[in-house]
Amino acid sequence: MRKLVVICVVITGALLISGCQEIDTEVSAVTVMDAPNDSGGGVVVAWPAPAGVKVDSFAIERLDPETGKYTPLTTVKGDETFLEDTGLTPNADYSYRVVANLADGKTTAVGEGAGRPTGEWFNFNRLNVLVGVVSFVVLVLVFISMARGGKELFVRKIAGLEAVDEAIGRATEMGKPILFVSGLGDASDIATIAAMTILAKVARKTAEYETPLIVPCRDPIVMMVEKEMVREAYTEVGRPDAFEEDSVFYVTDSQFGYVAAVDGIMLRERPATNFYMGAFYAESLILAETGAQTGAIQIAGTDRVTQFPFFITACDYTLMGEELYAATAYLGRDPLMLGSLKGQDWAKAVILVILIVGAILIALTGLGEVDTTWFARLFETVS
Amino acid sequence: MAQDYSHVKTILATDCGSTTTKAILIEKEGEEYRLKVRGEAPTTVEKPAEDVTRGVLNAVGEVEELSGRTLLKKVKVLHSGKGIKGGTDVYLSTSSAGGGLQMMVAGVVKSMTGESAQRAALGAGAIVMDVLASNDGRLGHEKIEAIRRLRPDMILLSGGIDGGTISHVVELAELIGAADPKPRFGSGYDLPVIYAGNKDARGNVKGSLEAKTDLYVVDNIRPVLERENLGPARHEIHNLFMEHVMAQAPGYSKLMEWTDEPIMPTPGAVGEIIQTIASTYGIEAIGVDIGGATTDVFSVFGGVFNRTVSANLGMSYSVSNVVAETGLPNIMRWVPFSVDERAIRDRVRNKMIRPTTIPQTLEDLIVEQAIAREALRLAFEQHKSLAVGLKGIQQQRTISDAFAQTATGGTLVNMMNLDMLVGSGGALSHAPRRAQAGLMLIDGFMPECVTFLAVDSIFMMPQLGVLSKVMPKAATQVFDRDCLVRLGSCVAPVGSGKEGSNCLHIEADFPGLGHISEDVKLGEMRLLPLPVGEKVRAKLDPARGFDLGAGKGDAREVTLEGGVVGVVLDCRGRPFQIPEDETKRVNAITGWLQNLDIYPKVF
Amino acid sequence: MAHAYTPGLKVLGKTIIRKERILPLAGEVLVKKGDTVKAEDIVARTFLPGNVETVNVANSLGLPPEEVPKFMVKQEGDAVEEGEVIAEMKQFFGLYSSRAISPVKGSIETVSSITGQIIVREPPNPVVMDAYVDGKVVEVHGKEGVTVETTGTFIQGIFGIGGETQGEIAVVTDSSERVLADEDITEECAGKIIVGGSLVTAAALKKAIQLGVKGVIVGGFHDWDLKSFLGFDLGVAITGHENLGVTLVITEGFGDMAMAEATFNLLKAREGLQASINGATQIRAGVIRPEIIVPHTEKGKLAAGAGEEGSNLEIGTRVRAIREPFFGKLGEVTSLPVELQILESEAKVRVLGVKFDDGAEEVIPRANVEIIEAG
Amino acid sequence: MRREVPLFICFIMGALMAVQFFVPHQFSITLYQYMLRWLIIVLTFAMLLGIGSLIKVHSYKVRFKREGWGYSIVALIGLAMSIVTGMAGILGRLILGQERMAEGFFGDFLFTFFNSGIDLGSGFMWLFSYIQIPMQATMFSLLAFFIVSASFRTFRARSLEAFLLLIAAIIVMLGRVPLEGIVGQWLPDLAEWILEYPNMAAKRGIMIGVGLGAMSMALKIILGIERSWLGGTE
Repeated sequence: MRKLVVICVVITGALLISGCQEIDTEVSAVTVMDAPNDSGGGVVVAWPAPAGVKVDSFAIERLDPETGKYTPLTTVKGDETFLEDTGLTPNADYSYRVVANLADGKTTAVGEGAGRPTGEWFNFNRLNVLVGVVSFVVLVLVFISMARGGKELFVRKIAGLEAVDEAIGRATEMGKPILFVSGLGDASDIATIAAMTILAKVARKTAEYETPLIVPCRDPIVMMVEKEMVREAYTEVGRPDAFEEDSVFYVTDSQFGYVAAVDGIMLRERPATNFYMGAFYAESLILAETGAQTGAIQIAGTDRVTQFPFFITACDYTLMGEELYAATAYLGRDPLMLGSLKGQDWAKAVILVILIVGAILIALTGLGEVDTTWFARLFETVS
Repeated sequence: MAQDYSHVKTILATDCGSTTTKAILIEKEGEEYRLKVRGEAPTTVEKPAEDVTRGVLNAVGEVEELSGRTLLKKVKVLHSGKGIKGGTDVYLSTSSAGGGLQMMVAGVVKSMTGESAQRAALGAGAIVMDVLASNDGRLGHEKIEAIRRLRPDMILLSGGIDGGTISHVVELAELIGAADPKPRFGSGYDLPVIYAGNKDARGNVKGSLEAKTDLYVVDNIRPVLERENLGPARHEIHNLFMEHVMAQAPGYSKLMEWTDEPIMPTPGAVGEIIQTIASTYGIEAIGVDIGGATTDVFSVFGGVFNRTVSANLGMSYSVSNVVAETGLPNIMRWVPFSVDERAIRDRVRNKMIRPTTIPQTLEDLIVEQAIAREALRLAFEQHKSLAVGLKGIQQQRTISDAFAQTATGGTLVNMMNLDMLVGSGGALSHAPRRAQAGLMLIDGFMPECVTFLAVDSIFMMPQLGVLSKVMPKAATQVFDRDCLVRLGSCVAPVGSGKEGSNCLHIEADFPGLGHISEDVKLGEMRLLPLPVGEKVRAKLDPARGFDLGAGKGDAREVTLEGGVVGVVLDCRGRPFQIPEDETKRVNAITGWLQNLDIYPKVF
Repeated sequence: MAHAYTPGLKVLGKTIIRKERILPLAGEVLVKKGDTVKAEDIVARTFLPGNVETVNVANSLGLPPEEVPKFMVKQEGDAVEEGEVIAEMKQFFGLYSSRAISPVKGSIETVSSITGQIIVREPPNPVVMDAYVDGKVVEVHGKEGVTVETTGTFIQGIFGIGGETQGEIAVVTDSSERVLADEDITEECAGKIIVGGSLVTAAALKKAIQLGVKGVIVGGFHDWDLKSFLGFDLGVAITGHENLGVTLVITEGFGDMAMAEATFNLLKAREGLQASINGATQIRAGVIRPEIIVPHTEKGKLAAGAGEEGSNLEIGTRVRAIREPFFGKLGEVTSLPVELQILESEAKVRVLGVKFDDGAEEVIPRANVEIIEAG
Repeated sequence: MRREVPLFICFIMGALMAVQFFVPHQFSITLYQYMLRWLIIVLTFAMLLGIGSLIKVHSYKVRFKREGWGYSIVALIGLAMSIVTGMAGILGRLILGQERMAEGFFGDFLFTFFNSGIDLGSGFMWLFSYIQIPMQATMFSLLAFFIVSASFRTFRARSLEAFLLLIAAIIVMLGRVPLEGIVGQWLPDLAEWILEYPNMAAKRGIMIGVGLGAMSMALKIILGIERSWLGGTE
């Protein structure tokens, strides 16, 4: 664990140092510098404002290596002193010429300059993100190692997860299947992955209860992963024979086609328990409301804020936002997982403090007392 | 039940326990029924006598001797009638001899129909040896192995709501069939199996079990998940208990002929009296019977009756198990002095292998009562986990639930609402001082707000229970006048706070004490003497953060009832926490013991 | 409360002992009434139905349960081998087939079209019943077993662990008060039942197992050692099924307590004889105490048979205190007051006066003594 | 071993993608695009498996006449038609070439139908435009009815919080209706304010939680703490 932290710190440091190398600048009226924090397709062309004259606009020209002539690139307003040119080939030389169009209609050359765009290995605009991520990771790892050390961590109860057993039990007693919808996201959506981890837990239970499980999928990759997970879950509880190959199946990737299929399953098979976990869009209410009308116990969980109201009104239990991600930790009661929850809580506390400080600073700025833009800049990300 | 009991003047009732048979004689005095005398004799189910009636005759013989009323004719209980001198108008009996009624129950989901089946069997007075369920984590052959090994007296099979799962129930039936179980007593008859599950599966269950067992089909105990229907199954259990289990036990066929009503399993009868009391007075009540091998807890909350039996928590045969389950430190925390752990372990074991011995020294008594506290606590924990609402119910959500979503199946036991706590069994009824019984009840159950404590003087609740089935009024009268030993009210504010801060202010006019207006600190216990039958209106003002039923910090006026102990003010806070520091702990306990005058000596 | 004392444990030098040897299930009795049997002789045997395994054919073939019977290769009652195909379904015109195989060798017990499961039952397990003691068959109980009778020494212990075993008695401590330590156990003890004094240590017990000692009989044992020895905290006193390699019988109780002189001397007198011991204990309804049976034909008065009612408490009766503070002490009853007395614990009970062997006279509750029945 | 390999791949890829975010260099961009191409290839194969699964499930239903097997026939026919029309278009182009054979209906319609692959006007697109799109629209429009029925059932205030929620909901709803003429501008303004401030604040709170949750989830997966995606927890 400690090693990992050290490695993180070292990497961060290395990146910082590598980023500090100054790019070759030419001593000339017009400087052409490599644009920082990019893939090597941009340069920054900068020029001094000519003294004593009023400039209407600057015309920037780039040397065409084939013809050996300057071709106009663009024109910028007279009060600007630099331009970022992008879309260049990395590590090639480029020359620029800047011509000032004066207010009186005359033009005057400002100067020429050359430079070479290179790709950087670290995006300094994302340094704050890195710092945030690294601190968060360290926080989580610390709590995980604490949990591993056997420290008891209190975690509040989530009714929706407490109810999972009960919901599966209900289906079992009623002789009805359980429907698990892992959302409409694809395998690269973190919410879908969270849903899959919940499915693994649910499948273990359905294997124990010997209750049929129906998992209609919208994404074939998700289907493949989920099928393996469910199979594994059945094997693990010693019931590989109870696993039904076709319980996890593909439906369609059409959003409403999928909804129609799932609604059809609900109306025909009358599952006693419906799980909706993962990413959902406009179809959430159609699914949940149909489920409610068939009398099923419904447990939903999504990180899509706009779908919360629909699930809350139509489902028995709803996991909101992060609760979805926390679910496996709760269901598994694995100390490592619980440790990560604690880490999240602390991160939230930190963010809360930052928000409060920010709010105070903004209020102070409003009073015109202090300049607080430095604080805002800490959290800015330039793209 | 068709008999008319309105002219009954004499009632004889016996309870055949596993070690002693107890007989009581109740007579009508004017308009009231009162206990006349009682007698007891060792139970004679086992070798060498092997006839339960010999013990009954001995016990009744003692009653006869003491009351001077002829109750026996040769070797038979004498019923009164024309031209007969003496005799009894009614003779009733309960029995738990031979280990009582031992059942196995099966349901589809352990926490749903499995739990309902368990409640049905427990409520009927059975000991549930095992709960089979589709999801109990055991594989088929392990379940079969369990059925074979345990050899229950009967099996209650349930599962599935009406119209629900068939395959799970049939699978269980197939497993029971494959186990081909044999009953515990006697051979040559098939094991009774009661089927109380999905009505659609009846045909299939019959197909699997009819040939191999003695199958009885009754209404589903869980027709829908939202409702339990335990009556028919319980009734059938009673019938079968009589017809099969009892009929096989030595001497019972004779005893069954003597009694006017069917013999009930002892715990079932105790359940009856608790229910009768709760409904007569409209109160929430808990009863506990701590025995040598088992501890039974009965509760009535919101009109719902629940019984649990902790088969391995008791004060003699099971005493080692209490220690094993709770751990020695948990027991020693109640003891105001330190004892060598190894010595204690050996001592407890010796109690187990020689269960009939009694504590001679005070230290011995204190340790034994500490074990009793833990036995009570553990039994109550088990009770709380089974006395729960139904699980698996669909919730009707409204926007109100956006803030808090509650789960179903919470415990029904709400200590805040508990009105009466009745204890019985050797450890409580025979405690040298009544205050000891009172404190054991308080420590074991941690009553909240205002709770009235009592003990059963001579363990006659079983007899009264079977009586309450036919003459509820007579049963309540005797219970009230002769059975209960009133200990007094216990006041316990709920909440926690800083050590040494104020917890409760009480203001009342106590006869003998005059007007009192006192503050009680957190962590303190006090006793206000108030004789039996006296009632006092008191203004109780809990400190901030403490609740006495009116809300946190809100004052309340209540009626406190006296008893042989008096009114106990328990300001140790709820949830109760014992100081971790050794000196503090000993000081705290010594304080409580002194204030309540529990033991003759101070440690 | 006329019987409020423990009816002591039997320590009988010579008595008639009858042991019922009953099969768990009716089977075959191999001896006749009147036969003389040795302890290890098999007197009866039977077959217990085998274990069952379930196979979910419906799921492994991807079939609805009601279709299962159609695809069964083996039918109810058929014998199957482990790994044998019991059901098969051809798919895609026979190109490819799904199969269900039997997990065990046995026979098909049921094929269910409701659950889609089939139950395979393993072959029956033979169970045999030996005579346990050297003696004579005096009764045959139909097909269920026999009663074996013998004459010999019969001693009941208070607690034991481990099941039935036989071996030669070897007394390894010189007095009933000495602790049986591991150095007392030598190679010579292998296969024997060794008798110690007041206590057996956990180390000694481990050594005994190592050397192949069949049984250990001592006065006491520490609960702490019991826990480490069993590997768990024994909750309810029902023992006899432990498979630890040795049978332990303790005669007095938990803790360091001298074996009753009479018991020790009796065992010493029987040294070298074959004994049958059983550690099974059940302290509940239907009490079972561990026992030591040493069949012998030595002359002596025949004591009342085992299992018959014992004597009563009288002045002069030898008793042992069985609870603190005098635990383990032996003495004679000197008085039996009728009226109840108050103890230090404030309990009001019937008591008796006792003069202990060390000369001390005490008054203790009647419930806290047991009669020593010797004969 | 069976578990270590996927865990290792997962760690490498996860870490790589995380680092990629901070590295603007051309190399990392190329790598990223390379990965995306892999994804497409995997997806294509997965799609085949998906279709296989679809066929298997529905043919099982038809074979054993399970409840609603008629729908399965429809599903299978639909699938077959999509494949046939899509393939026919591509094959048609290959066989018929780009030349139009005849004028009029047979010429125009059939030519386009069979010869334009899955482009506009092809048979495949015809199925898509005239069957799938309207059906999807139908499903979507059900939403309106479901909103009504859900609101009807759940808009009951049983506590103070619920009451406030209900009031807020009513204000926002009315604020969205063009009623300025009748009640004045304050209602839409109030609705806007509710959405902009309290609502946004709550939403952001949740979003922060979501973000952290997602991050720790990703971290756990990358580090192999969360393994249930592998199946099982051990």
